Amino acid sequence: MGLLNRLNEPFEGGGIVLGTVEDILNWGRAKSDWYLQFGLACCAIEFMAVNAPHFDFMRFGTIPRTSPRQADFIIISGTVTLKMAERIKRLYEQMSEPKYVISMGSCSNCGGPYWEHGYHVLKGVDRIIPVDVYVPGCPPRPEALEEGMILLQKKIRHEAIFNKRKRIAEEDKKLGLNIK
Amino acid sequence: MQAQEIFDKLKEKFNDDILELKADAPSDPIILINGAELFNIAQFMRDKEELDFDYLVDLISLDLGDNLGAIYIFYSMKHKHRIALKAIVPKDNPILPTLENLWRTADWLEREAWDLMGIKFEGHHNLIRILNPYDWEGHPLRKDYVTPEFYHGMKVPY
Amino acid sequence: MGEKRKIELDYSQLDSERMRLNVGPQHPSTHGVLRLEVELDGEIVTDVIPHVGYLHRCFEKHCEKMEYPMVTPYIDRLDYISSMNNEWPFIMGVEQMMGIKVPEKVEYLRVIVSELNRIANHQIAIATFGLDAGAFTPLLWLFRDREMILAILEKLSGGRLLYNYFRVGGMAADIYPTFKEDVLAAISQVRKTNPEILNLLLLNKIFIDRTASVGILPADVAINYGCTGPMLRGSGVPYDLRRTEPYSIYDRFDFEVQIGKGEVGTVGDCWDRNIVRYREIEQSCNIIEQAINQMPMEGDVKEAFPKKVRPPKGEIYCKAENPKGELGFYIVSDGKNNPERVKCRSTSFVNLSVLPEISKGYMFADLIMILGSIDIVLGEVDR
Amino acid sequence: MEQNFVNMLIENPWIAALIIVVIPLVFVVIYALIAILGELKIASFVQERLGPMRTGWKGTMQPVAEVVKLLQKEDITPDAADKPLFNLAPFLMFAAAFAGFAVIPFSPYFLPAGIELGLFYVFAIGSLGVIGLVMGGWASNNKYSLLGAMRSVAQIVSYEIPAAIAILSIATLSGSLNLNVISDNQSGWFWNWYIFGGPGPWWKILVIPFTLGLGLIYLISTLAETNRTPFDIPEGESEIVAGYHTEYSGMKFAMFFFAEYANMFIVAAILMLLFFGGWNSPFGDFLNQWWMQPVWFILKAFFWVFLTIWLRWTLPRLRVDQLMYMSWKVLLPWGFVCFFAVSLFVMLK
Repeated sequence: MGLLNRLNEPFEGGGIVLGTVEDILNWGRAKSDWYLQFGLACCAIEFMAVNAPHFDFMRFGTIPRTSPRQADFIIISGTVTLKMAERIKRLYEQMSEPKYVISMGSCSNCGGPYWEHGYHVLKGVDRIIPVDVYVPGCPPRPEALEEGMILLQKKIRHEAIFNKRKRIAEEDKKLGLNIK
Repeated sequence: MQAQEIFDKLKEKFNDDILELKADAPSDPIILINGAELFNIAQFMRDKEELDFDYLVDLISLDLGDNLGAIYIFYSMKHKHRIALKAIVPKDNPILPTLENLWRTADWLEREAWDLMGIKFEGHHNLIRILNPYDWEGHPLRKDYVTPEFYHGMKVPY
Repeated sequence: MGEKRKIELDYSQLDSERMRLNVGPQHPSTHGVLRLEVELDGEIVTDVIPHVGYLHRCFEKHCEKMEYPMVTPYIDRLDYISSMNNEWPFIMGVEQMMGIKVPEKVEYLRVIVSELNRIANHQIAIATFGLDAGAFTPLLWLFRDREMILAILEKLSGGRLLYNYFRVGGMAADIYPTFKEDVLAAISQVRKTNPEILNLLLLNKIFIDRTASVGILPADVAINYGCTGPMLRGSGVPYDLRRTEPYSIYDRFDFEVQIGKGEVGTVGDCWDRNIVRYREIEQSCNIIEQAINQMPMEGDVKEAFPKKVRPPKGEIYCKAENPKGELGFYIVSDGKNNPERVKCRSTSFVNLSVLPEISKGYMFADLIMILGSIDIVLGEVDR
Repeated sequence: MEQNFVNMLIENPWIAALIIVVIPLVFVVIYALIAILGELKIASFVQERLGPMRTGWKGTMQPVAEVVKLLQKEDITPDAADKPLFNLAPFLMFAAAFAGFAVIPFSPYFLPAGIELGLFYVFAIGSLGVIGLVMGGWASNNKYSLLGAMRSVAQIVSYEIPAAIAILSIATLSGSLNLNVISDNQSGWFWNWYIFGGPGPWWKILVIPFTLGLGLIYLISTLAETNRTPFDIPEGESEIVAGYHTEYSGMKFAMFFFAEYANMFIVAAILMLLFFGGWNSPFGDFLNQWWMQPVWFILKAFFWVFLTIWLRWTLPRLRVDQLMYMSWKVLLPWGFVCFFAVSLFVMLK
């Protein structure tokens, strides 16, 4: 993560100063979220409607980017088929850290109405990429997606950037896990 | 032109290859034909002045148990009449002549029928899968199709 | 480019090379997850190979496994921009097989919701086409106008995008008290904002330069490829199922079938296809206005519901005029609760197959415009 | 006149020079933030939306958040990319854009480098940016980037010629290549601006149509040179994804972003200096004090920036061949006509 890797070392074990820096960095990441302009299926139409004047996604500071390199999060808006799954994984890998995923709609949450007989449908996008926020609905209303966005911003605001590994290790120790 | 008249016209020309006309309402009138002669019949239907079927509406593939079926729906923009042809082929050797040289729309429709039902169209220039991935196995719309467990390491069933 | 290699000047190697470009599945203007393999000679398109199937959701398999009323939600998800129009041919086919005559009110209600949805669909079609041309603002303006129609359909059915509103023998819910006023208000709003789009986008000089005489589709090629809807009408063939083979009660309404006339370029170019869509919005307003005035406000929409949806043995092909063209369902019933086979004659799938034919020899930027003018929805292409 | 207020205040020439360099840099950063916010807000206004609302008061802190975010983004260099060129390209482009500020007179008392060939220099250095752009497009090893870079070369090289003719006409009219002198020539009321024929006898009315035309030609050319709609073909989103910066992320992308906005200001400044009186007040001596002159200058330049943003959210995009047609068959011949008319006027005057 570019700058962060360099910051990691000298700030080891920092106190209040570190907290503030972390706050500012998190604030920037939460408030300026660029999403990948990418639609899959029915939900993509609602996703476009969210951008439209009535709902105005840009209020949250989101800007569409067409290149995955410049995007901060991707909205999986619709059914993920097996043919498409590998491409989505590739897109996710192409995005630059820190990156987030919103799974929009039942189809990408769990397969939706295609869960039983869909021989060509991936039952949940979380089988190939990690998901941060799940938005239920088929398709979710624009308000639901906006709530998903707010939740994602909350999540980003409370992220631990520095000493991430250390904290995770401490948590693991508490839980009695021994993961290297 | 009514279905009966079209049937008579075809019967006149192709005699034994035109099997029967099914026209019991509410079903649509369907002419059963011999699959091997499909190309000639279709060409006649397209080029004959009184028939002039210039628009291939759809190609429907069916799984009839031991056999596979293909239904072609034709429409004439000029005479505004519609008719369906049905050809039946055995499941172990499902071969029909291609119509892509008569109606270009048959290109994709036949690829779809091959992909989903496994009917081979002889003479098609590029008979590859269209909806499923190119390395997919089996023809999903057949009644005896079994969904695979894994595809490229991804679990398929829920 | 990456590895270091010695560059040797050999003039025989200086011949130009064709570039194979992969457009999609993630690309801003493939309208979903279409993938195009484009061969470019500089900027000129020499070959296009569409690869579809990235949204193949096994619709026909689901139809075989589901009971008849359970199929409608899946039909909604085919062409997800015009769900109301999609449901109609399937429901109509089942009704014809079972011999159900639906009440007058239901027929009118079906016409009204379908035409409303047709307006919404054409608005999206023009909007995304404008986006392909680089105009972002018309997209948002049209989405703004569309919300009013969605509000009506939502009040009727409960869904914003996918309605599941048609039932065999009637509708899922009756109209609400202010339905007529709402519809009339929506029409007058559409009539008011439509010319804005005409002036902002369709009659813009740059837009005309981009679209006139681009992607010309002659009428005979269009018929041979099975194109229908605005694609075919843009080429000057007045083929509209609402007029040529009137289903339901379309013979009662007075409207004009719009065809492309080549006003700014050649008949059958991208601009023609879009002006046909634009004018169909106006015609849909006329139809809705007539229908809402003739519609009986009393009566039960669930009157003709059958006890059990179980059509007799038979096969039927039932079609209707979708905003994109002729949408048909071939339903094979063997007298059970489930259909034996449902084949969807999907409009976008057939319309898309003409793309390689009409886009060769144009520039890459034109290819995007031609693709936009076809107005595909990948849910329907891949099913 | 050729004095810098910094030189007057600080005696040590080295420190003064440093301050003179830093002032435009700070200005570029602040201006870019304002322009980004303006872009978002104007777009939202045109599209009947609100735009960013949740970052600071009415979203005013949005650009700051963008910068904070872009600083932390992962810096990806694709494996197949030509790494030295890939890393150099954004800096070259920004350097080219920033170097242009050396000769921009914000006021008669602040001129970073008062060279006589200012106009020539800014035009030459402006062309350097395209090398960064091509470098980025080529080094990315991405076909979309390559297409975008190739398009932009063709575009920028073509449009430099009409722009050069417009500049040449004004140089003829003013008899100088020093931007400060050109600006000084237009002092007085707004009819002394070169867009209205410059100061001259009453029959200069005859030349006004031609100078107006030159202004229009320069405006269109600069729109193309800064890759703004309707000439945003090098990064036309619906066609070639993001054009030459498809593969760039994080800080390097931010550099491209800043360079684009800095370029916009440079061409706006040149337009104002050549045609709209530079740092002069439009109303004679009214509000023409030394402290108002930079304000006038920046206000005028911002108006042009506003205009380009407005155009961007209104017009569709041209096609490559139409773009070339516009340059070679419309702007260039008319540019020559105007140039000859202006030359004739200068000879007769």
